[in-house]
Amino acid sequence: MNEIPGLVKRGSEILRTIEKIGKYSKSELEGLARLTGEIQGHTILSFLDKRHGDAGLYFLKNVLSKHVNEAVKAKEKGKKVILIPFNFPPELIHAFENAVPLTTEMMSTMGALALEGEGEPYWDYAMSLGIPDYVCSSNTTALGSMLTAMKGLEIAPDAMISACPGACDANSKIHEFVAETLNVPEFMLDKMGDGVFDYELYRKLFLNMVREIEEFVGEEIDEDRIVKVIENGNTCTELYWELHELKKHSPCPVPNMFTMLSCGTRFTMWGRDEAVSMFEKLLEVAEKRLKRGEYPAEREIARSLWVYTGYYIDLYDLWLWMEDNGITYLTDILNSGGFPQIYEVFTKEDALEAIIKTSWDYQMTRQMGAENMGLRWTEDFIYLAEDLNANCAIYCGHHACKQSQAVFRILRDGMSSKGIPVLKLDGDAWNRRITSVSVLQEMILDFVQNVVAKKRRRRRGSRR
Amino acid sequence: MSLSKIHEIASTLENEYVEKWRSEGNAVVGHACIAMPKEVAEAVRILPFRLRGAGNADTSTADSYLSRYNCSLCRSCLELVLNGSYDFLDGLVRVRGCDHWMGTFDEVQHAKNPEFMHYFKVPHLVNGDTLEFFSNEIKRLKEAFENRFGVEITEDEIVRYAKVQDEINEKMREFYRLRFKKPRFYGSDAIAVVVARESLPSEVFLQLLESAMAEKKKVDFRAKVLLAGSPLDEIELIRKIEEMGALIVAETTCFGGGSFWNMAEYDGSEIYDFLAAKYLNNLKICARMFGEYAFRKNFIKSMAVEAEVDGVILQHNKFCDLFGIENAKLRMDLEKDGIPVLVLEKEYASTADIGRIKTRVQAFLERLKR
Amino acid sequence: MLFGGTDVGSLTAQAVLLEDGRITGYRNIRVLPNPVESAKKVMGELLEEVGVSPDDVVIFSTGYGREKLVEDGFAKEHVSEISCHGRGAFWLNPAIRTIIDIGGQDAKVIRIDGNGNLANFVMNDKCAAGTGRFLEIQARALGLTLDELGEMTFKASNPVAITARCSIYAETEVLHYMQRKFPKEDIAAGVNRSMAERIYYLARRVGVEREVTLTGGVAKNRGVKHELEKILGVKFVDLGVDPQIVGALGAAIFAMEKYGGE
Amino acid sequence: MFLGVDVGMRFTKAVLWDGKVVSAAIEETRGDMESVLKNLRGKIGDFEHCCSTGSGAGLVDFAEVKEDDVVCLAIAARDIVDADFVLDIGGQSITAISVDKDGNVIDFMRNDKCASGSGRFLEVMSSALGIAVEEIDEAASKADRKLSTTSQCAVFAESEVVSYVNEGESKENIIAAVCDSIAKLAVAQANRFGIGGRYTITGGVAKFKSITERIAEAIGGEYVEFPHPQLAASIGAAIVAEEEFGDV
Repeated sequence: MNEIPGLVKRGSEILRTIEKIGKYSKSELEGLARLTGEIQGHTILSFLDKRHGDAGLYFLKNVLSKHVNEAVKAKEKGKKVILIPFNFPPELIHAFENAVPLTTEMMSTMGALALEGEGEPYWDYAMSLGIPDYVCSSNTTALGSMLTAMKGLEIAPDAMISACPGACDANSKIHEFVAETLNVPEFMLDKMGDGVFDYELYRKLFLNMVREIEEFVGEEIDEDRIVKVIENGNTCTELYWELHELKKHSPCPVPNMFTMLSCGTRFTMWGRDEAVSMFEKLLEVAEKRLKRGEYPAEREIARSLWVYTGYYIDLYDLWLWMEDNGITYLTDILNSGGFPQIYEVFTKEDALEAIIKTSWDYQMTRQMGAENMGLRWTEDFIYLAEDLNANCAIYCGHHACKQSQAVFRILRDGMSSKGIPVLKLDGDAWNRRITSVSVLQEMILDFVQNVVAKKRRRRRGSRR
Repeated sequence: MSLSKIHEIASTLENEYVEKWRSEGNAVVGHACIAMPKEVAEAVRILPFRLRGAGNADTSTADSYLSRYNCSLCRSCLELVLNGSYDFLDGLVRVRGCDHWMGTFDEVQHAKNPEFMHYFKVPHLVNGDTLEFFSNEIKRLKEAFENRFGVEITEDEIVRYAKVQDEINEKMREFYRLRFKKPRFYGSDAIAVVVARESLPSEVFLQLLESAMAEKKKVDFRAKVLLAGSPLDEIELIRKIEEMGALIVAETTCFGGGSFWNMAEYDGSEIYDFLAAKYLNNLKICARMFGEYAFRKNFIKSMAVEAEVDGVILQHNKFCDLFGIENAKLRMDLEKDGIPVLVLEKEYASTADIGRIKTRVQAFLERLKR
Repeated sequence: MLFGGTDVGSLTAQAVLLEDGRITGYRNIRVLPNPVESAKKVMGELLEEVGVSPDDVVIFSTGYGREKLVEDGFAKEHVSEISCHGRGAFWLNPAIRTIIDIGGQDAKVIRIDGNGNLANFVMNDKCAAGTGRFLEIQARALGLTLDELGEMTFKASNPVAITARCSIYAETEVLHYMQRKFPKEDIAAGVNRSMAERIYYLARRVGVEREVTLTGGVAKNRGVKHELEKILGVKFVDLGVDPQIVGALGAAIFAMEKYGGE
Repeated sequence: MFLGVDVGMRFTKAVLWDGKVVSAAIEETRGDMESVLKNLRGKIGDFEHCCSTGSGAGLVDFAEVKEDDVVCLAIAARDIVDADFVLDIGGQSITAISVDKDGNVIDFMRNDKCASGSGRFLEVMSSALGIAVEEIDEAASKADRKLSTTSQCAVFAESEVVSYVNEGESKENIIAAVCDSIAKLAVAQANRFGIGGRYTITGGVAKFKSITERIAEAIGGEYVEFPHPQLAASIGAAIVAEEEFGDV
């Protein structure tokens, strides 16, 4: 069988092509999208859809492509590539002159979205190594791709950060597997609970880790640089909350896909100028839509809160399709589970303290790393539901995600007690083999029409 | 006969000694991990009782709380908690084991809201900071017991019981060595012994262990095998595997040799710091400790050499992320080192599944040319 | 002295007889609900055919019910089907180092050393995606026989993607394609390819060393065989016998090796 | 006369309705749908208006309306047996539905993705045991020992069945264990959703008393039997057609 290069290598090529896109006309673009295959073309067209203004294209060019290609080019420039998980603030790495972050979940999501065969070849490769078929598909896909570095088919990381001990066993374990197999150093954190002692431990481990990374990269973090990174983060935070405010309008002027663009930026470029411009774009497009009262459907029927992750196997047939059917995707745990804050900082020490607090309360670390995940998860989403006027919630993630599946009952009972119905989708955000998109659409429509919109038949009641 | 008594204890939940213990006004607390420092509880006559599935495969009530994607051992235990089988417990210590257990305890709280459930935090890393944290966690556990049961726990008493644990650990190692060169016990006996230890007051257990060790048997086998992987208290399963000739002469699992083999002896130092180091270092045998893969691989290899085994069985319950991934890596590395490996994925207490397991074990024995 | 082997799978059962180091007869039947009865029936029919009394044969059993047959006294000893497939294939061709055996519920990849001894093996765990039952369910949904299903690979122009791993969900996918009027050949070819891919990933766990052969019922499906050769980059060695009898043959060889010297 | 057609994963069901079931027919959903539907129409007689439901509702080209299967089940449950809850055990999944007093859906929940709680699973297992589908109840009632089945996978559960056969277990005990395992899944689903009150069980699997009785024992509330449970969704669809086009 042909050996397929890793996700980063393949993604970087496609993204470099997309960087040239501005020069093409709309019909040429559509032609190009069609050339890349049904699903891939759909994905590219979803990003370029006019409801997103130029935000989608901006994300591909200035956020995703930069993120991926900086990692690819790092080697030539003698910089270190540091692999980070989804629950670690990339701004710490951006504070280094000579290190670049690469986010694992970004890779599997990108793979699921836009590459031929999606993430499946990498998942299959992991299976052939003996990884069980029930481990988180996002992690398994990223692992399979990373390990192709053994054959020179992928950009090998120089070091890895694991922020998941205490939040996710599967993620931590896969990172350990990769670090052991590729023989690269791994820096680790540990979150025990929500108390002051737990924070104290986390903080100490974090500061140790920073020292270790400084030593590894051979560079002490520069004060001006890290302060700038936090200030950029603060600007992003302000814009993020402004966007959040806009979501309170009905119909929602913020397109469904902005949730992904927002958290995609958070996980990769936060702290950089590119992230600031990205959020400015999102806000600009959303404000314009508000002013014009734009919404793809006649009526906004459902305002849905995705309590875990979204679906990444087909943006067009899910997120855009939802909007066309009057179903708003308000936010999900990856986008809003971290509740970003503003930190006024003047020194390197202040800046590090700010990053530690951010990391401690990061999306999913906050919930999955809580003393009681069921309760914290439920509380956070009841708050968001009330804040954003959600009228329903939808759950999806990896089909065998032990944490969320284990405590889904608690969330459902809690949300129902507040009058918010919850739909549980049995699919897998990163693997279409589990449930096809058409089945998911059917489930969502059944739920929205009958339970949320309370479609009622005109009963004649003659026989009862 | 002490060994048959031990088997009886291992196959029931509330045994006669626990009943007696309770009738004397002493408390029993449940927990689910070998990171629980027994001496802290025992110092004030609180019996730490380790939760186990006891071969219960029916999880219909638990499944309406947890999901089918959660580990079947946890689902079995939750079922027993919900159906009242564990009502003899005076409380629970929610030891941070793996994520499946965390979810299980969340659901226990949601469904049953026990009067006493203390969250005992166990780090996933071993270093100066985590040891200091864990030492304080042990103090907080002590305080939780004091507040709940209205007792005072002195350091002297903890030290006294730490020495009792040392004695038991030493005896256990002695007992395990009787299985190595010329095996005089079955693996099913050894698992029963470990399970009994987790279900009895120390004094009672020590007596039973000593007399059981005198009951050496003639043991038949085709090959000697080491068992590693996720927690396994299924004595019936071990018995079926051994009936085929694959004698389990050592385990690195936590219902098994892993629970005590690397436990340090009390050295006279500050007791809480000592306990933190003792329990956290021993816990490196579990795949939930990160950055310690080399320790586990070496533990399996050195145990395999000492016990002179022919091969290693790496097993895990379906949906166990930690050992599922660990076993994939171990299989590659051990085979590279010339140690034959069989990976077994199974459901907890699935006697119905025995045919599938038997085929694999028989072929493994044939591979070992035994 | 005659030596016999029985092998009971989930769908079919086989018996083989050896005399003077060569195969004197074999038989293949559809199983009865009880595996012990299946073994007795298939061996009984074979013995009747060659006109030999059971008392003159040393029988080894493998597959389902292998232990029960020994307890009953029908078989002298039992050996796992993994070793039997390895030994059977090696006896037929000593160049063989890897055997891929796909039965009704099991798919196994068996590695043997230069002496024909079992060196390593891997079996599918708790998922029937790469097994004969998977094919059988899909063939039924397509209204094809197993043989016809295999041939479709060579008639298809554009095989569909069967993505579900679960046999029952894959059946739904097949039905969906049929309802949407996709050509039957393309759906069937997709089924065969999906099957080959499952086996490929299983095989990689232990590695594939030449020469390689394919045994078990699925070896008769030319489509799967073709796809598997393509994906593994090998040409399967033809053992010159019905690929379903290799397990029973191995059992008979073990009997001969152990009791042939008497 | 109104026709309700329910195109399920395993079977296509049709009911001719005129305030009550006039005639009904069931065909396997297999091969080309045109002939399946043609056969059904041949068996069932003439109709004026038709509503289709089920996963393949769109394939019924002569249906004037389509309706979701949860809606049809809710209507049937309310109109036929006046139930507040439905537990539907179909060919591939288990669905719990709560129903308001007018027969509208209040909420519903489908089970974890696994075919082992389904009708298809029961078919595979009974055929492995050599028990005809019609004989399942009778066989299960003769069981004298409780066995467990644990496998998640319908095809692998079959190897458990073979193991039991091998150990000399009776077919009756084994099929009873299979029924038990389906009942347990359904009960877990019901409890998760909080089914109580007056409830009914529909879908192909509800034909088997050995399963419904086990479910009824395990969940609270009042169980009311649905006549011809496999037809429930198609009856609901027929009622929808009547309400849409009838001149009541």
